[in-house]
Amino acid sequence: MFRYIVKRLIEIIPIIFVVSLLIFFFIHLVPGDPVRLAAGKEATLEEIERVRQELGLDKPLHTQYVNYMQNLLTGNLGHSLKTGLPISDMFENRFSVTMTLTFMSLGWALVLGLLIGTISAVFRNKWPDYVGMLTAISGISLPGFWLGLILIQIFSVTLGWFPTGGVESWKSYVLPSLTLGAGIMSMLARFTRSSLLETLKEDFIRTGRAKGLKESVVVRKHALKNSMIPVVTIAGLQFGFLLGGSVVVETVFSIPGMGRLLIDSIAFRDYPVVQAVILLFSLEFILVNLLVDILYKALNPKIRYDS
Amino acid sequence: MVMSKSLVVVDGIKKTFPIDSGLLSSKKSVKAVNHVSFDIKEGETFSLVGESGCGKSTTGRLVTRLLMPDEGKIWINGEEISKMNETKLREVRKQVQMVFQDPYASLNPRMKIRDVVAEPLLIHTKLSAQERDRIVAEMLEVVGLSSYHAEKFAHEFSGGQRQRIGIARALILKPKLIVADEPVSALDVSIQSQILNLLKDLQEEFHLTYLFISHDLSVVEHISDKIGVMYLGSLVESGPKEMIFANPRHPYTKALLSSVPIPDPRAKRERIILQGDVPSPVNPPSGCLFHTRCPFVMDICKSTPPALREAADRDHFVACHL
Amino acid sequence: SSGGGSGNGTPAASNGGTTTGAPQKDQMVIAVNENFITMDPQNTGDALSSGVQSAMFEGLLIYDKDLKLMPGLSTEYSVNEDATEYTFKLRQNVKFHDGTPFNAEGVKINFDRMSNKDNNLRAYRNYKYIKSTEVVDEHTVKVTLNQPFSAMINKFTTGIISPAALEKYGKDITKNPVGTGPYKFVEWVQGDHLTVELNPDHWNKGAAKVGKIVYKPVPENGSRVAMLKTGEADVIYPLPEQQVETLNGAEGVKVERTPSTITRYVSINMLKKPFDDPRVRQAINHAVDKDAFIKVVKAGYGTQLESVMSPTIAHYSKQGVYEYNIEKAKKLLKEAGYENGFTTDIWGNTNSDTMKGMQFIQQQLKQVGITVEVKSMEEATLSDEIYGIKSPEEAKMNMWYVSWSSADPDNAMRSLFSSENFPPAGANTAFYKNDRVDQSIKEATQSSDQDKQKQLYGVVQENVFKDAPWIFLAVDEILYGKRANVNGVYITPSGGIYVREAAFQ
Amino acid sequence: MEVVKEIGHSAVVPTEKKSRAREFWKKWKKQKTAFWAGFFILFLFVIALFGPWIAPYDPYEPNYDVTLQTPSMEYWAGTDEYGRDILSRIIVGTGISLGVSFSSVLVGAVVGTILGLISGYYGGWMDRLIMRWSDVMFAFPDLLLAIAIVAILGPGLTNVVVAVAVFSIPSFARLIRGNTLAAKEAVFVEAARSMGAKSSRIIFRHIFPETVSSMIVFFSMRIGTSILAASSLSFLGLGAAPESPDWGAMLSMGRDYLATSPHVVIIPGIAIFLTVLAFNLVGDGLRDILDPKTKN
Amino acid sequence: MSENIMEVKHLQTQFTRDNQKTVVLDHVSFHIKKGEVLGLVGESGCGKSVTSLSIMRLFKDTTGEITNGEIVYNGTNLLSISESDMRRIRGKEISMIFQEPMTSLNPVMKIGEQLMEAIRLHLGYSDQKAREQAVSMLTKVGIPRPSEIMGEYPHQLSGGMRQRIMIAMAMSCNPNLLIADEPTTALDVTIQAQILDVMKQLQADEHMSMLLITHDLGVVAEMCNRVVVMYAGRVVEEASVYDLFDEPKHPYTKGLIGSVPKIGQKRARLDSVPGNVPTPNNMPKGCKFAPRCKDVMPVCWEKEPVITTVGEERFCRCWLYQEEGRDGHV
Ligand SMILES: Nc1ncnc2c1ncn2[C@@H]1O[C@H](COP(=O)(O)OP(=O)(O)OP(=O)(O)O)[C@@H](O)[C@H]1O
Ligand SMILES: Nc1ncnc2c1ncn2[C@@H]1O[C@H](COP(=O)(O)OP(=O)(O)OP(=O)(O)O)[C@@H](O)[C@H]1O
Ligand SMILES: [Mg+2]
Ligand SMILES: [Mg+2]
Repeated sequence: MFRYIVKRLIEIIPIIFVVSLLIFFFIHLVPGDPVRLAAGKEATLEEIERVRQELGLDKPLHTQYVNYMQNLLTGNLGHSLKTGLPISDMFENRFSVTMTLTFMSLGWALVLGLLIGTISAVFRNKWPDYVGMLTAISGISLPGFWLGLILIQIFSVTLGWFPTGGVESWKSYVLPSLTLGAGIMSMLARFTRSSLLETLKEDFIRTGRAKGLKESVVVRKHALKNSMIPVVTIAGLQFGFLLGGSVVVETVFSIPGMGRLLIDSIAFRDYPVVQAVILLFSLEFILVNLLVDILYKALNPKIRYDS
Repeated sequence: MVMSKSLVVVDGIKKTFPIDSGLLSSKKSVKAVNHVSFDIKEGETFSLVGESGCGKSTTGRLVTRLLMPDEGKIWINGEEISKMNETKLREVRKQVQMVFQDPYASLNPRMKIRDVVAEPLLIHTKLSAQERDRIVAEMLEVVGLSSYHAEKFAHEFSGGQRQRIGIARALILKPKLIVADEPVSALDVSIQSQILNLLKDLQEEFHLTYLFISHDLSVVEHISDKIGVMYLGSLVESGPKEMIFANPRHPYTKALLSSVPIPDPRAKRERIILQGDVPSPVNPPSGCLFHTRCPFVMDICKSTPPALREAADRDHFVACHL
Repeated sequence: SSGGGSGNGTPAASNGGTTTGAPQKDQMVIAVNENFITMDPQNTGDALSSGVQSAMFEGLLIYDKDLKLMPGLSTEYSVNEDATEYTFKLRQNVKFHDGTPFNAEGVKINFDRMSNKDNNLRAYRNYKYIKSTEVVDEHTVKVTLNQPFSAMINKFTTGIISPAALEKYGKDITKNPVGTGPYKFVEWVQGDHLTVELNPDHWNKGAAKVGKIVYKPVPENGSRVAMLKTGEADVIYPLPEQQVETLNGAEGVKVERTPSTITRYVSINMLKKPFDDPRVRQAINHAVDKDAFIKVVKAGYGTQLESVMSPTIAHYSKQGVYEYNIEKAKKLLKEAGYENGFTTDIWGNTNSDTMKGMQFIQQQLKQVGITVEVKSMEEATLSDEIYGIKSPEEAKMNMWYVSWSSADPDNAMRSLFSSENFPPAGANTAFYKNDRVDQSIKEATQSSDQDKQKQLYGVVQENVFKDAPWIFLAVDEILYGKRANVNGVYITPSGGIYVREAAFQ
Repeated sequence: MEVVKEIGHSAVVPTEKKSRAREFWKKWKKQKTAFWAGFFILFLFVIALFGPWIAPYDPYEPNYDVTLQTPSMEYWAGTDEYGRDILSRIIVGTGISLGVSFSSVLVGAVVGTILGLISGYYGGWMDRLIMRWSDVMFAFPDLLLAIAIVAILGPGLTNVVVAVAVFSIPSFARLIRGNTLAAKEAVFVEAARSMGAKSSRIIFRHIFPETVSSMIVFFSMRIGTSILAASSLSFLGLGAAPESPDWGAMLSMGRDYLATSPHVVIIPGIAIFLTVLAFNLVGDGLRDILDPKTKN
Repeated sequence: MSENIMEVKHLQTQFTRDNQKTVVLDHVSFHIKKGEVLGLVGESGCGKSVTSLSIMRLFKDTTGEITNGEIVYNGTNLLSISESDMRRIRGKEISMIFQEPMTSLNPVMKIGEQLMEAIRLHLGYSDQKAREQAVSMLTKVGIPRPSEIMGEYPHQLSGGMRQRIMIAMAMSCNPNLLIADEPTTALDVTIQAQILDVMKQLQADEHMSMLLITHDLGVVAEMCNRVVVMYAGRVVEEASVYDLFDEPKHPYTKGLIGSVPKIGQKRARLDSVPGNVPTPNNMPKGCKFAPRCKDVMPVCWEKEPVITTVGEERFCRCWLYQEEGRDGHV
């Protein structure tokens, strides 16, 4: 397994290299001129040219790429075109905020998703199942801003339990993580349900019952862990998405996270920031995938660490 | 039976599967098949017997080149196939068809039986749809089904019928060799006998050659001409059926024979109950592979692997120090 | 060098005396809709950043809450006749937040910074006219321009930065603002909030009373409103028109409205057929119901645009409206040879307000047989399409739904209607060219005589309005909400956040 | 023939020859919820086709006198900010929303499935390439991709289908790859190989059908996502014209009215919800039917 | 009748498929004496497993339900007690070994935990004591290194080991009755021999009653005292093991015995029962075996025979042994 992990980690290096190349040329192909945006509507042509030179955007693309890579290899992510601030400064706070939000969302999505999924499976085709699945499907089809604003209306404005946004304390994270987790919760609930239904058909469940175990024990101790294996894959994938931050939730709850940073930077064609963010996301994605594979194997003693 | 030339010649084939097990452990491998040789004459039935995991199926899959041997050579109808490329192999596969242990699993559950049986025709011939249907109908008759079964799906059949379908599919290209990997193990006794009879009849009718894989000695006795007994990837005894049954030489063969439950409550006999389980093929024992369970184990067995040598009778080979 | 408790007055200490009643609130939260970009007032392009900066920085002159110029770091000034020499008497006994005394030398350092093109500052655009800045004495500076520029006086509102801090931080001044304003910088957490605290040594001590102000970007309209309701925010700006209704009658909340400097219009490409015909442009103007526009798109908040700029701007001259008259519009189209209308398109950004406005135009023009395709484009792409052209003839744009905000008449007119400002060189996106207008603008720039300016700018407004390079739509209203106990905080017509008198009741 | 005689036929097997479609229909009718959900989707398709004739009002015609009316006898679903009838807009918008989301998910599913099949079946460098590519795609912001697509392909409904499909491809590829890895091990796949079948035949005839049921489930889940995605693209100038009554766009444009005239948002929300629900139920039903084990 | 530990009377069990009820067991009656091994044989799908599941009432998550009959265990009708009472009997008084050793163990739970679970539940032992009991059970069923195996997962074990674990699990609370549903079908001959040996040993030691379900007549011959033959959901013959092999009565039993290939018995062709077991939806009207029967008579197609006494403790359901209208239970 150790070898497996090392192998996967080594694999990341060329991937990141290719990714950086891809991103670099891709975003320069996208229309929009950061210089124009930086200089403003009233800028004269001369002014624009000066800014272009200052930002180094007048050089040929491959030269820019070489410079960029040189900086990257020395651990320098560069400066934002828009604010002039070092990108690492801009990440600092946002990254931890996004992390916190991610873990909270995933946490409750897991808890509720598993709960709903389990109840649905156990009471298959009875009303708790219908209620559970309706909830799940609502979670998929409700747009995030809507859910977010409704939660704010209920829990902040009317009840005054939680702040409307910000990142001051754990309380600030409650509503956003609920909103962000809703979709994942739904996915997990649906997958848990179908996976559990499969598991409940397995022979060893009957063995458990034949031992005289209570149904609740059979479900909890025998069925659930087995059903988790496919659920983990889904959770992992979603985890990757969460780490990318969610623009909608960050917007609604005024959270300074990675998602908004990315969107704002794209809008401004803030190339260095966009590159850095995507690179970070790719890395996260790859690491999460690795983590999932490891977790997957940990959950399932049958899996061997080959291939 | 007219003895003729060898259709299949297997010479010293080996197959190792790599596995990487456990935390931080080094690479390991399973010697699934270890230096196995035999030959099958045209029109003959050669059976491989042995416990689960001893490498029977792997041998079968090597002969059909579903797997590529690590070492050794295989000739089919005079052609060396062990290193052949896929395109040429497809030609050979016209001659070699397989029947699988689990008839349900080997039939695509989403295809109609007509399409299942016709698939080899689709792959290897350019017949028209009507032609194909006609041949399929004929073949289904041959195996004791009727053409109206063609419209159904595998799950609508009983186990015995499914196995007939598998056999029909294997026969449809009129192959020379059929590799039957435990074709009756999953079936009930009464159905099993139907299939065994069918296989025998078909062999006569189409002059087929069988490589028959089974762990049930009573079945093997019924159908084979020659038998090979495998243990942990190696052939430990082989020879004509009569000799093996009348005069088993290897202690493992003896144990195998005595383990078969006899459907007669009055039959009293000395059972050789082997101790322990089959050793893991990942860590095979040193010396004779069987020494860990052998009731007649000697010191030499623990250190030196016995070679396969001709026993007293002609054509009867055994690998044992005894 | 003055004594007096230097900078150790914590917010808690400042309300030490009052022990009775409810705890005195000493922190004010102002929620705005976007992130601030920079805290370098000399390199700022967006209204919001400068709105926040106005708490910390002051120029030689400052705008009051109604956009009138008033003395800031200078107490008086004089201009020569042809607007090439400006002399300022500086305020005395002023210190920057870092303790550096404010004097003429400091002003010169700031002006030199801005007028040096190598520094690449936004302010260079205005300060490039400066030929030299002279320190006349400790408290007097004289600025000489290289050409007459009457609007220059408005540009002296740019914030003055502590020369010591400039020395110390260099480019990083954007993160470490040090000015002379009533509030001084505390912290800026990227993307989350920016905090300032009361400057106890301010020259106008006592006007502002709130100990701390926190500026927070809250991009979602609904969330800003919710924050005001829950009291998490004391002031929110902007207040979306559609949400005003939910606040009317809400307890402890006040809605404030002010006319803004923002004009809303559709810029028409006059170089392209059929818009090269003034009758077509006038017809379009007649075909659009501006009252309905304000009602539908602006939820009733706003006034009709009766000139080329907002009435809050100096030298405004009211021109009236193109009356909503379908028949007249049709007649004009017929005269121009477009009896059966034509097909064209309208561009705009992806804001939902813009989308709404564009659809409204589409609906209105349909009545006179003009088929308009609405094309919304992501801002940067749009900017590329409009300004990224090589020559005016290349422009693909037909109509552009847009708005413009300016603080002075020069900016409101020269940028938009002077023919030297055709894209890609400037923002005259209608490609409007009228020699009289060009001439009047030029003359107005070169005279410091207010009456003359008024007359010249009046000519410009009259001509442009008649030539109709735009569909004249509306002047926005500034809407903001505050808690009832908030005093002395205003949003200026140009969107600045005026906190110089901030206090809680 | 002797063999045949001995075995004989069991005289009890029914002789009716079923056509696939009839068989399917028979099973489909038994899936009660899925049946009705399917009926609903059919209904939606009918509306999509005949919407303009059914709608009580012209969905594009503004009436500034009746803006933002709550549902009433006259306007069953109320009116929007231009005084357009929301019900008529929902009806006419069905075609756009359903058409775009359905076809884009379909394209995504087809391409993703092919990639997933190749990746899972061949393994090795091909697998790695495709999977790492999908990692990058996952990490790549949709917005940037969308802007690029607008720039490269220009606006238009077809291109919005392409764009949304592009977002769906990696997920499908992942999913199908997983299924392929499992299906590849099936004995009938080995059987096909032993018969001499080419890879293409094995992939499409044997492995692909095994992946269909989970594809269907995922498909039904993506429908909602893509309705919303398509509308956000129309904001970027891709896809449906802003005035067209696309459900997702109605929902997003109504955002500002959530507090004052919630019906502007709720009604398209309900339309999307019901559609997603119906697709999910149909997906579940189809999966049950396509699973050969639940036959009988 | 107190020497009978269990009496199954007129058991009827049905499944619902596509809203259609299918009777899978029809009037199944037999008894198990204390300390005996009763064999239950028949072709695949004839209802052997359903019989065992009916006894244990393990139809949760299936459409199966018992619609008629009694299952009297030590004087109590198991069909009339509550689910929680039934739970106390399951695993403690009546245990079960399932057909599939490969899938009947929880793949993600350690062997030890799976064993101790029931011991703790039914015997109320502490962890420590439960562990000791589990280890001693493993030793009894001949598992080498029992305490190490406790910490392993099922996939690490061979099929034979797993089936021994299943046996150990079933025996761990000293049940009075063990139901073994084809315990060796999935295993190799040599391993099968080992397992049968272990079971025989344990059965004799604990004086336990056993219901052994199999389709392997060899196993029956070796293990059982008495045999019940089932066909298509019905009991068709019941006899002591000697009688059954010496002189099978029912044509189906005869065919079954004849179709087994026997070592040393040279036959060109095997006898075989032609045709297939009818599916529950296509049951012939009269005798269910009629379509496959060599000795079929016109009456067989018309009316189903009842089960009648054909000797001492021998029953058979066939028109060959009864005249129409003669008594017997259905
Ligand atoms: N693809 C594979 N990868 C790794 N190991 C394998 C593979 N196929 C077979 N083996 C191993 O090779 C050995 C021989 O397997 P094989 O299937 O040939 O046995 P068998 O005699 O056919 O057994 P059975 O009676 O259970 O079918 C076993 O230990 C098995 O685990
Ligand atoms: N869960 C179920 N749902 C529907 N039908 C079932 C179910 N379980 C068993 N049956 C049906 O009941 C009948 C008897 O099945 P049973 O499993 O008892 O056979 P068996 O004699 O044990 O066969 P085998 O030897 O294959 O184990 C069969 O027709 C089977 O299809
Ligand atoms: Mg095998
Ligand atoms: Mg069974």
